[in-house]
Amino acid sequence: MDDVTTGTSASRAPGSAAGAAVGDTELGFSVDLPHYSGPLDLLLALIRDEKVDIYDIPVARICQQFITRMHHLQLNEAAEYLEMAARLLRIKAQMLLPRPDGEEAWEDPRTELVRRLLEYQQMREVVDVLERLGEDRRNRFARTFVPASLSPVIQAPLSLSLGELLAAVDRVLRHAERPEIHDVISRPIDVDGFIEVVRAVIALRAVARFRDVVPPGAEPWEVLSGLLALLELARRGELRLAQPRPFASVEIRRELAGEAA
Amino acid sequence: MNSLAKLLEAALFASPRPIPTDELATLDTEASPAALQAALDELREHYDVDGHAVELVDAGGGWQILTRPEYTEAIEHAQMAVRPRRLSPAALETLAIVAYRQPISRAEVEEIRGVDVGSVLKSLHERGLIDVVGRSEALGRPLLYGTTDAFLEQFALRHLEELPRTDELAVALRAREQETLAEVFGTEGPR
Amino acid sequence: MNSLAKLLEAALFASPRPIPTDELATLDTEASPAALQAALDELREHYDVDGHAVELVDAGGGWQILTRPEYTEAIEHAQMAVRPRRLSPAALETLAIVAYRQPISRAEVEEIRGVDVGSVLKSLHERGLIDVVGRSEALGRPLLYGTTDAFLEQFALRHLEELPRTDELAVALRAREQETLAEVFGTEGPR
Repeated sequence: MDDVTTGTSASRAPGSAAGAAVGDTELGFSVDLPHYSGPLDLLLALIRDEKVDIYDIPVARICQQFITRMHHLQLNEAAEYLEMAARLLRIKAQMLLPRPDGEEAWEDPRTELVRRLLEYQQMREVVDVLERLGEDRRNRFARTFVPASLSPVIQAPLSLSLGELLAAVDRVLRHAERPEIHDVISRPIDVDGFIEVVRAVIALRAVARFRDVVPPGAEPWEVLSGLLALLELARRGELRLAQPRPFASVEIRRELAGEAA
Repeated sequence: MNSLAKLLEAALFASPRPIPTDELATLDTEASPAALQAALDELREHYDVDGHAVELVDAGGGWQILTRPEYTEAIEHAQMAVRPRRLSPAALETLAIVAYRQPISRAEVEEIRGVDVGSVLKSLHERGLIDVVGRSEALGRPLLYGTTDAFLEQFALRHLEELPRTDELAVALRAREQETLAEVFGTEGPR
Repeated sequence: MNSLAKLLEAALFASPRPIPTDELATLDTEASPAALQAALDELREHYDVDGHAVELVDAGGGWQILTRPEYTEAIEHAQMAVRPRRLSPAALETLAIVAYRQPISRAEVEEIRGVDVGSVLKSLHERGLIDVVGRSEALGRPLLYGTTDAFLEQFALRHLEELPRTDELAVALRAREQETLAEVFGTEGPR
């Protein structure tokens, strides 16, 4: 999942070679590319386009095509497509593992995916039926103008007892959600701790970067603590912060004067 | 019937309101006023001569197809004989909330039920069980719903105060506590 | 037309919704089912043979008079009535799943479609095509959805059984789904 995210977002980065290439092909493609209603729809379209057997999907090839088409359609941000890409990559990896010898049951890692695809395909057939029926009905108008005083409508009387109403009240009361109460756990930021981290990092490296101090995926309190620690040490004159150009990552260098002091 | 008369029949049938003659003319811009009038006459005569239960009437700001009055009673009568319908659980729950918390806005009902209640409110309104009773002073001045006389009639109640233990239920609903009805009603139980 | 056929015409003209046969029967309680069917046939033939712009259709859970498709464009062009908007592919997929697997929870629909369906369910609910029919006993007691009579009407279906059974579809069924379908179309029958 992480791999996919990094890979796709890198290729979309403006100015990067890969991004430019994708952008160019998009111009040629975007007109003809159909709109998919989800990752299974896209996958099914690939299987049809590539004329492969749904029961024996060449996962490596289809996976590659899936990711390529995601790029063309700029679907990289959609969690559902990313999840499917990750699933395909996982199946691809499982297919590469050596299979146990002999007659032992080998569970095809594609089984679950095939099941879902068939289920989805079946539902698409129903969609075709509904589309046809709906379009036919859509082209006919029913009577909507019914002046109440002149043309009474047959409307069935209600069968409704007080008991039913109260049972409904009961259901409402039982199922009404409790007010959501969040326990807020205070997590004090730890500037002192991060000052030690920063000192250790710049003792080892002449030039360090922010991610050396705060690892990727750190929690907000860690990011804040790291940032404050850097600013505090810069104020104390122990290090120097420099940014070579706008948006470049910040360079952290030991302050030689501070070291001498 | 000629094709213009048929087109008029379809349009008058489908339109949610009576259509004035000049608007009917836009259906077929090539037809002359005389041809249009002839087609209207043909349609009206067809309904009259052929013994239809509907007639073409020029009233209420335009032309409309109406059921002939002599069938009104039979239809009204049939209404009484139709097998009674039950409300869906969703409709019942919404009705219960409106009954005990009126006047209440759609958003407030949705907050309690946790789902969209637009179509349910609409059908309860069509059934005459609830009605718009005012507007809230809250942002957007949403419509406020309450129950109707037909609602009371349905339960053979004289007034709303006769609904069992209104206050406790209203408070309970407001607080959204997960108490069961048994706890609320205690020994007085509704059934 | 005989008098029962005329009475049926009046009632059907007056109703914005399809009327089931058993409700039509209450119009004249002395008429036998055969006589009722004969009157319905007479009315339908009259519309067909006499060249009316409307026809009698048995769909959407009952009998309904509808305009014939050839007049739709002219009526819409003259802005006298508007066709409902087409459903999006996402909405149709969701609707198909709800129709076949009802009662079904949001999570189960998402499992099949592979995408979030929260907003689609909401808009289908707002259009009255699906409704909450209960709550699952599963963890979190999620809401369960089913299709409505308006769904049948919008797709001109008499009942859910008119949809192709899943074993009639090109893609074969798993055994478990057949069981689910049996439950849906079983003794309880569709709504």
